[in-house]
Amino acid sequence: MKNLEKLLEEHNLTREEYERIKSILGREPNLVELGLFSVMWSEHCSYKSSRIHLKKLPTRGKYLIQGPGENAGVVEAAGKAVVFKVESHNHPSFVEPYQGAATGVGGILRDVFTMGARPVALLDSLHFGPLERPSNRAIMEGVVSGIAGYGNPVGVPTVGGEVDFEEEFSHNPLVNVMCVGIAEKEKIFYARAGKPGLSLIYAGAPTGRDGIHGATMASAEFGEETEHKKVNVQVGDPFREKLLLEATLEVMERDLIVGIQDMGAAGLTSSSSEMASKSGVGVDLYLDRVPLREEGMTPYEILLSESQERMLMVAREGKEEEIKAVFDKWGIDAVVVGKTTEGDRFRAFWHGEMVADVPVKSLASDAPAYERPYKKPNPDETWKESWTRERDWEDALKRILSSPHMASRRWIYQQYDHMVQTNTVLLPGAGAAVLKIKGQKEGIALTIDANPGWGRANPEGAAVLTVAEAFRNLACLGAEPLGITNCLNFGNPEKPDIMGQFVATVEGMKRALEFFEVPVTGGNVSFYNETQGKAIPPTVTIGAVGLVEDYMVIPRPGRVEEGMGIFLLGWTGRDLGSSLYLKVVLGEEGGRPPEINLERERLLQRELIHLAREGRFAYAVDLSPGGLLPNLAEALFHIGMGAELSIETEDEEVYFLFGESPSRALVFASGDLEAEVPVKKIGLVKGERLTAYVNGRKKIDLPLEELKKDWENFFPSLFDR
Amino acid sequence: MGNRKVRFGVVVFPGTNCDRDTYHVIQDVAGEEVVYLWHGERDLKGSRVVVLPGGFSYGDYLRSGAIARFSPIMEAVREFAEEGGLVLGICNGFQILLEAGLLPGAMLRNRGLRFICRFEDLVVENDETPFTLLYQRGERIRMPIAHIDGNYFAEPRALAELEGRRGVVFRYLKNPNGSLNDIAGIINPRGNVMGLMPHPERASEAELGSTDGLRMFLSAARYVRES
Amino acid sequence: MKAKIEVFLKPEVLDPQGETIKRALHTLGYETVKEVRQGKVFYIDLEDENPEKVIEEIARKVLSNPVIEDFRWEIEK
Amino acid sequence: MKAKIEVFLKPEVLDPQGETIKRALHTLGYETVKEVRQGKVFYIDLEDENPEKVIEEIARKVLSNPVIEDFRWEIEK
Ligand SMILES: Nc1ncnc2c1ncn2[C@@H]1O[C@H](COP(=O)(O)OP(=O)(O)O)[C@@H](O)[C@H]1O
Ligand SMILES: [Mg+2]
Repeated sequence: MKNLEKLLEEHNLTREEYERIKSILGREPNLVELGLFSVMWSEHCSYKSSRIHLKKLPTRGKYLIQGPGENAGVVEAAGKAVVFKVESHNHPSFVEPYQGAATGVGGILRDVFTMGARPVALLDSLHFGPLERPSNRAIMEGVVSGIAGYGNPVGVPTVGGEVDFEEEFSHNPLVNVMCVGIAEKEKIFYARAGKPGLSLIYAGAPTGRDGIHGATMASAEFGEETEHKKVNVQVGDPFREKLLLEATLEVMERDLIVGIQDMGAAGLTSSSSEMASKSGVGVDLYLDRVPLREEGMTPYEILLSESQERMLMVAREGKEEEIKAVFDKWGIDAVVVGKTTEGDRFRAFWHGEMVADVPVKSLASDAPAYERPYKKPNPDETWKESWTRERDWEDALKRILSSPHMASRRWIYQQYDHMVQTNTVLLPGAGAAVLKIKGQKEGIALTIDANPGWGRANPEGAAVLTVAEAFRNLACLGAEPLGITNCLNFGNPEKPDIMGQFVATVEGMKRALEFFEVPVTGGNVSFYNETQGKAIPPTVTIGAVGLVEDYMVIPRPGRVEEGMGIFLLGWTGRDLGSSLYLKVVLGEEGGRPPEINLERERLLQRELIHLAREGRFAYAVDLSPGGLLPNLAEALFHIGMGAELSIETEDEEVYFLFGESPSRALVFASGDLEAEVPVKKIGLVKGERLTAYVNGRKKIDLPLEELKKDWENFFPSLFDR
Repeated sequence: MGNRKVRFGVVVFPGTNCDRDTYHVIQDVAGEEVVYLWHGERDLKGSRVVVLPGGFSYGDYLRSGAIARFSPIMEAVREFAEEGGLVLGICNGFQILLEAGLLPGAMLRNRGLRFICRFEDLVVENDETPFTLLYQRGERIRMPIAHIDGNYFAEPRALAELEGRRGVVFRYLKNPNGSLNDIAGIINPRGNVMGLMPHPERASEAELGSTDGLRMFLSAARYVRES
Repeated sequence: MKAKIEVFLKPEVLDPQGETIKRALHTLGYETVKEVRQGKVFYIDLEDENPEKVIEEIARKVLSNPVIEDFRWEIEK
Repeated sequence: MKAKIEVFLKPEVLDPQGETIKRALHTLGYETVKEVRQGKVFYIDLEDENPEKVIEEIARKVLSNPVIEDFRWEIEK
């Protein structure tokens, strides 16, 4: 072999890993085999740094049907299976924002429909660098139009998401996409190969040289030579995806296949070896039969290509022709490219000649697992007296509302078709999304949340807060959480500090989920979000699915009437650290994030769910981030009426107006409201102005329209001049 | 003809994505009969109203609706239209009717170049078509749009002809996309082929925010029943 | 042989894409740009005895919409 | 003066549009078509003392995406 050092470096394998490969094979690997191990043992595919920690997460729950380990997780709702998962496409979106985001959507859709579910919703969590810089604007514009350019044609509504901005994302933007699908409970499909002797059918786009080593690219830092890796950009074809989706659901409907897996990272290699490994069989692949897009492709390239819009299925005995006929009807190529075998070998042939021969399990399940050294971060405990000084609250309110962190996201979501499939009962704009399930009384509520600002200050606390926030968003709609999926975005895990952030985050998530008794059903880890040594803040993205008992009576802004009371539920503490107020008004980063008392949080959420289901309030909103005043103003924009507030507080005013204490919600209701948590009536819905008296003195008096204009225009004025 | 159900046909092209929504509304909300019509066939299966639903036929590659116009089913639709059959094109279906020459004009990219999905207010301009019998002229209705190529264009003479014969059926109250004369929907001279960019099937159930679109399906059904 | 077909909007048809690009170019300081119009170009490989006829037909019937577009084509070799 | 810039996908990059058009042409009976690739063309009017430089720059920096596209340009008169 030519210069081994160089070869290993190119394949992102360590010397020890190479030795391990040699001892598995009992010989030196050939180049093709080295390629196989390189992708399958990459961080992206093998979770080698994260595996031992992820195992700690709770994966049991009363609604759980399928936990982590399959293409997507599954919970039960309204007698149906809800299949969902979130995945990152961070690196590709930095290299080519439009295609990176588009193919991210394509990939997560396939993860859901491979399980036999029809995708019914997409959500996305996006993090970019500050928009003052044109390069960041270009990335954001590309990502948003890429999501639209893929999701819209496929006909899956993008019903929600979140977007925020921090300096560190300038070179490592985050694009986390979540997909939710619905299947019949008894018709879920898994990545299984059945038994020996079955045909492997390749369906979808022909294979090109796309994204060879995409998985390894996602497993390394960006450095000087990122430039040449750019050739790996993949172009998405949403039209083909739509056809692939319909054809795949049809072969499932007709019960023609045993198992199926999409060809995502590490393409043909991972899909075939993973299915075989789960069923304890071997696999033979005839690479010369794989449909190709480019001339002169080698076995190495065919095995590692990450071309989009491809599926690998294991046919039921004798059903090959019927399967092909279904795909043919939809205009999709389908060919037999291999078969399952007795034994445990993964073998690939090229015109009859064997080009790779390794144990299946060595690729799929025996990748090394590392217990990387870690050093847990010290939480930021900063707290300053100066923060609490009284200021011009009107000015603070205006600045927060028109800041990129809080301004209306309409410019984004109106580029997404969020109504196709006619299930979207609660449109984007006013909190979590609600979808109806046709033919049922029940619906599902969906939300995705992340807060890198908290993560930077205290990763463990951030994980707890983010889980609580996601569930609170659901509770405001009367929805009980059924399960979560998550995406963990970090820097280089080989650095003990970063690994420490990761461990802390997982522990926080575990603590919160165990407390709420809600399982993780799957997720994704994205490491190496680091450029020239500078890492992103640890960012945990939580995607949650909740059950709505009756979608006809959900709280919504349209139900609020003039004269209704505005009630604050919950506990207000002294939580200003890492808040929007600090960041936007005082220009200070960091500070001790809010403290959360999980018992109180649970009480609040129970009350919200109970009151919502009883129809006791018209609308409710969660207060973080931004705090009470900005979130109230935003709620009023959706309601279309003003309010008169009268607030009494013994503490410094800023805590009440802009503090970000969790375990609180604002509720709009008529009459009196009684609850098992502290309730304070703070005002009335009224007129066209927002006025607020604090301890008897008028502090805010603004026409709602004026506030709304700046909130609405922030993104259009940046992008649509 | 009593209360016999009217059969609608919903055409499915590769890339159509509102077929199931349209089918659902016709069957479960309007209570009529409905069948799918496959693009590769020529049989309209006895449909009395043919609907070309929204979506991205052939990915909207080349131009929106440009490739779908060559489908075998479109030959049947053309003949059906020539015999006076009712044809309704929604969004991508409208674009296909334009490309096929069954309606005049063409679609350009939206003025802002972006896809727009949101509710729009429309004015009903013509309540004498088979599709708008149940609306009132001048009535304001709300329906969602969801498109990137909805900027209607026709050359001046064609536009004058269209306006002259009251061929504009719906106009936007606030033009979202640059359409000439705020046009949102038009009908052919014979009055049996209509196309519109807004989605009536997304405005047919109260929980989705509007029921203003439902009357379009009900109106077509009534027209067929009474003719 | 290789053919190239260009499809472009008729002069009287407003071109929203070209307009936007022009404005962007002005913002970037390219103020000497007076007008931008965007079109499509198709590069076609074909093996045909009568390429002129085929290409003309494809351009006219399939690739362009006569209501808004014109086209031109050439055969490269 | 008038300039024309063509922007096209690099040969190794997938072109779903071209692919779909090719399939449609085959269905319509144009089976002698072996490949279709779609690109963009920009017609630019400008008055500049150094048009070559400006056009090259616009093509490279604004109109094409170097990650997946190449371009060529010409000045017509
Ligand atoms: N990237 C995005 N994609 C789609 N919808 C988004 C996106 N960002 C925000 N939204 C939607 O905009 C609304 C407001 O966003 P945001 O203020 O981040 O949410 P929240 O209501 O949780 O404070 C929500 O309905 C959200 O789903
Ligand atoms: Mg997968």
